[in-house]
Amino acid sequence: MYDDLIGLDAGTEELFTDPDPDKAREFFHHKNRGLVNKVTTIEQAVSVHIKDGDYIAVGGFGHVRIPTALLYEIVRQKKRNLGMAGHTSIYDSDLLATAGCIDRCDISYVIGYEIRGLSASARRAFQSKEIRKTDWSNGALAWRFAAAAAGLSFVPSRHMLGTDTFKRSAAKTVTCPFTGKKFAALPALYPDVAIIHVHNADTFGNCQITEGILVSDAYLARAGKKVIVSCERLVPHEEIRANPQATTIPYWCVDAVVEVPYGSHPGNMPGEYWFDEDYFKMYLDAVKTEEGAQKVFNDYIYNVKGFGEYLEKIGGVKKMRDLRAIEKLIYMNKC
Amino acid sequence: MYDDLIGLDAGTEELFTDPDPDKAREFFHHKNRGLVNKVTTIEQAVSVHIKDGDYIAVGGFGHVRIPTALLYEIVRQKKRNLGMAGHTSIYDSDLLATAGCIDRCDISYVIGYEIRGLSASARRAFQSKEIRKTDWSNGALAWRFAAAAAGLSFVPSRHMLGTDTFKRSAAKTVTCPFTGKKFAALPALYPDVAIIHVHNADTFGNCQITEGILVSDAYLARAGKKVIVSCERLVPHEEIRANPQATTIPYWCVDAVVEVPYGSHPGNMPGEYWFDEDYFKMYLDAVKTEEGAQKVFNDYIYNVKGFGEYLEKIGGVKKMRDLRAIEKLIYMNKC
Amino acid sequence: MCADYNPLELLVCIGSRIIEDNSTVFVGTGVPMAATMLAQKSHCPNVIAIFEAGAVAPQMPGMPISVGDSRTSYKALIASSMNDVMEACQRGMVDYTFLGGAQIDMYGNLNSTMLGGEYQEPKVRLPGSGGANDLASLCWKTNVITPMDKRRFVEKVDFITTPGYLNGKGAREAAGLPPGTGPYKVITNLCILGYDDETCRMRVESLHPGVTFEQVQENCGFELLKADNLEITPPPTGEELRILREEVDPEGYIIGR
Amino acid sequence: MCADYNPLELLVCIGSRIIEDNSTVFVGTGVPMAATMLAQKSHCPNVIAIFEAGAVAPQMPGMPISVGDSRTSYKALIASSMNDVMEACQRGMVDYTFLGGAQIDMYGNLNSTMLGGEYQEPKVRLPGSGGANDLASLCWKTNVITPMDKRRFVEKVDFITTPGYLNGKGAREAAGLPPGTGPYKVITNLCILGYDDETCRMRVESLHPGVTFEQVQENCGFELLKADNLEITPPPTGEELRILREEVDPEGYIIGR
Repeated sequence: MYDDLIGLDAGTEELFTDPDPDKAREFFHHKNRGLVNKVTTIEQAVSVHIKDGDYIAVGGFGHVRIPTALLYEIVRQKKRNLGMAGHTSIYDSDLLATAGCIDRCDISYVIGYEIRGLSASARRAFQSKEIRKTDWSNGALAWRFAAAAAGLSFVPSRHMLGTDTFKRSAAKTVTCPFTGKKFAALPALYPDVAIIHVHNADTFGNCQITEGILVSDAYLARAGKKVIVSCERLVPHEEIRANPQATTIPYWCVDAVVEVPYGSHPGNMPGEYWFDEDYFKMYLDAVKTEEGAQKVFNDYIYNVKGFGEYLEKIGGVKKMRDLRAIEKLIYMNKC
Repeated sequence: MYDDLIGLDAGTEELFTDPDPDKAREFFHHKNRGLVNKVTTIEQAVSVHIKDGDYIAVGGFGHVRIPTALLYEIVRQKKRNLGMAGHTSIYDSDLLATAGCIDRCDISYVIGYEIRGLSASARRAFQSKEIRKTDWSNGALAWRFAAAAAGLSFVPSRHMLGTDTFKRSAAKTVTCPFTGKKFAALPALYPDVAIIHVHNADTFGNCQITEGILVSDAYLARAGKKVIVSCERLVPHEEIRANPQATTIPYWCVDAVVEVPYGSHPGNMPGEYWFDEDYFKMYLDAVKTEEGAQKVFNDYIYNVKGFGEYLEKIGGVKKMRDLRAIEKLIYMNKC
Repeated sequence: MCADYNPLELLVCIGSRIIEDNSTVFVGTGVPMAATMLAQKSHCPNVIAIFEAGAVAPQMPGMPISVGDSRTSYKALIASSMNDVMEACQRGMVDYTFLGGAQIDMYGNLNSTMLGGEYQEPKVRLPGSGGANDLASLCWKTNVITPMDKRRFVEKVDFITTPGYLNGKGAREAAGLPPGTGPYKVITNLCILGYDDETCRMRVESLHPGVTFEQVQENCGFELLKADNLEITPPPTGEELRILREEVDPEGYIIGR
Repeated sequence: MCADYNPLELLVCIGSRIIEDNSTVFVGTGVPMAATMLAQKSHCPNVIAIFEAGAVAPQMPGMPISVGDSRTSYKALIASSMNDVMEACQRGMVDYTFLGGAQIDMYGNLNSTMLGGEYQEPKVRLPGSGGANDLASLCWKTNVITPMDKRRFVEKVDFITTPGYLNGKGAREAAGLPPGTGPYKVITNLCILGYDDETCRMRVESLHPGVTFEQVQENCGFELLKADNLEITPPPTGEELRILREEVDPEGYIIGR
């Protein structure tokens, strides 16, 4: 039983991105280093920088500090045949899979909503052959981004071995030249476009994530050939320079900056606003049927002009004020 | 010419530390995870945690944010046969080499004092066979610490190849299983003891480096089997918890904490005090001869009772106030 | 007082007792999180909870909904990255992890990826590994908390998402996983299970009050071993249940009240 | 105005002119730092200076003494780690670096490790690579700034600390270094040198005012090539010298005034 897994030297599934560090270097060689104004609109950021067929990766933690406004715009612009890193992925991959934007996915976590259960529409999408799948672990994708950020084509690691997760990955193995020990070898993941939501950015794209965890975003921002950042607020350049230790993403990684207050709703934005549990409940109920999914996408994405109108729809500033109060523990009596 | 270097598959020199990640794991398995008070004295920190023969690594940048008080104590306690990572190393390796504490060194930068020139005593020491040498680059040692911090035995990298630096290292090569490309393979470096100076620490050893650059200290603290931290000031535990993003070194890495105000003198402590250029000039002049070196070590280390007396000797609080003024640009009229 | 409790409360209370003070525990979503919070508020004030998105040892003001949300880094000791905490696991700094899964076999292998059908077109697609494969590969001791029934405890899992002992003693090491790691306990609504040292097969170690070995075996899809000294699990105490209901999960996210 | 200047001032001024605005420049200690600061205060207000200890693009309030001191992160865009900035180089994000060395050969190979004797007991031990090997391996274009004399410009370096073109075209790639990288210019007190595309050998491209090719060759331990269009280097301008002396290095750390 399981004997075939224990000695396996390479996964059997597709590697969706090219790990060649020299091709990536050539791209980065010509990436603009100028301190230029990169502020643009949500519409332009998505239409200019994301092409059908691109492989994208999303910062944050699936429903925490996610670039919702950019995700909605990708859906609204009906991008097709995107590849995606399903890394710690929740509402982000659900949106893109349900809307038919992606046709391939490196999965470490999709469909699930942590303690809320599962998304039926994401499950339908990922059960279909329409999305080509390759499986990994969260650590594997985190390290694949780090390998790319370091300008490498692979890094060794010590997990996945012996399992179907390894078999259904595109990992290989490598022998340590010092100890003779066997390691998993993870291919560097250079996404075509990374989209990341942050607290503060300046107009050049220097970003500071001022509260909460970073997940793998420091690496992802460096791994991405292009990076689109949405931010809760633009801050003066001088504010970045006043605290350079807090800069998570340097401007030279970034191609476009959009200012989107509440841009992570219905997700949690650490220090700013808590999850909108009412919205998630409504959404997860709605997408149980295909018709329901169509309706909720129509109501909240296709038939609204942009993120501003969406925010009005979900309850506007009053709603966001309530979610801020929960986040800030202002109305909680148990802390 | 140089043909032998271009195809070289392995360096020829000695690997001073064991890169086996399972031996390191076994050590870390039994490392105390308790939130216990680790505050001790300089004397105790060095006598309890550093044994003759240990391999040590020093945080900071050779003359920036270095744990001078711990270094002086190592000299004063006449530790012998230490191994050392000569990574971005300046006053730190000079002290230990000149005093005869080390008998082997992974070198990336020693002897030099950047724009101040060289230390004659460090040069004498490193020219001698008494110190066994293996050469690397700064990046190589930085990545070797990162490999250890990640619990690996090696990482690939793309430098050193083709040079005598590679030949005189203990690096090997590895072929990428995805691209077939040749990389240098750097062995993980797990020091027996890392000594690091920080701005703020709590009594458990949670450390925040509040200004300036980190060099490789986040990795070094994780790579070190034992870690001794000196800090400018102890801060309440709650102050660490108030800003967990600023924690560079979590307590579980740390074995001992000593509070040493001005503990990096004559080095620069970012945000606190500038280099003591008078001291460095005096020191570098003195060590030109062996007699001069003996005298300056007697005067400032062997014949003073501890770091407090040393501070009085170099000018006390008034001197440190002057160095703070330079650091803070208070007397400078050109900024 | 013989408290009344539901199966989830039982799981959380029993799960919390395995945790030792001053140990490092990598915490997953749901029941494990509740168990860790309960432990912290009862016998383990200094348990170090680690969350895969990057937070360590928070003083959580309420039940997190996500292992990456802001409650996991509230007054934490360090709020860093997934890479950093996964590397701490790989370095050997993390003692325990608590996982779940749709299927588990006698060697503790877990499936949270798919049920039935072909890989590219499964009957049921599940979330995938998340951090589970990493944690079960790299932490020292892997615990599973899960309700017990024949659909879940199966002879052969459809997909090994997360390694248990694979196919027996020495298999993890042969595959390349770090030595000395592996499954430790399985906490169910019926019993606590461990693993036989020689065969690495699952074995019942403690029966919950009123449960017989035969009942357990009936609810399990493979043959169970029985520990020599089969114990009776002490039931949740009133104090455990009070803390769980009032302080850990007052909204009933996990325990469903 | 024909300004009076010393050889170090000449090196700094000429060196600063190679720098392009909006390019990324990895800056070493000493003359390269002064050249970068001069560039920033003259024709390259937005040059991005990167320092190996982890700082990027500071607004330096004075001449740093160290590439890791607090002036390098003063009002910087990011103050991170050596690992981060070295990885930026390895990823292909860094355009230029400026290095020095005790010896250099016709292929631009640099020695800063040792002179004479055996490796374990050299006649003269030097500091070693520092970041030089990393930068010359990983940045796109490597510049050297150094005074020129026969002891420094040698047929064969005693130790290749830092790769130039090794032994000619294709050798870097054969060794495994990233393609498209390598030596670019050598700035000396006598001339500016580049490299012949075919042979990868050093070639004089511009003579400083009053210097002949023969003089340059006399001060060099190997045979130099000569560019077809040998130029005359414009001397430092009064404005360059003023900025250098008054704003960049008023204490004379580098230019020795």
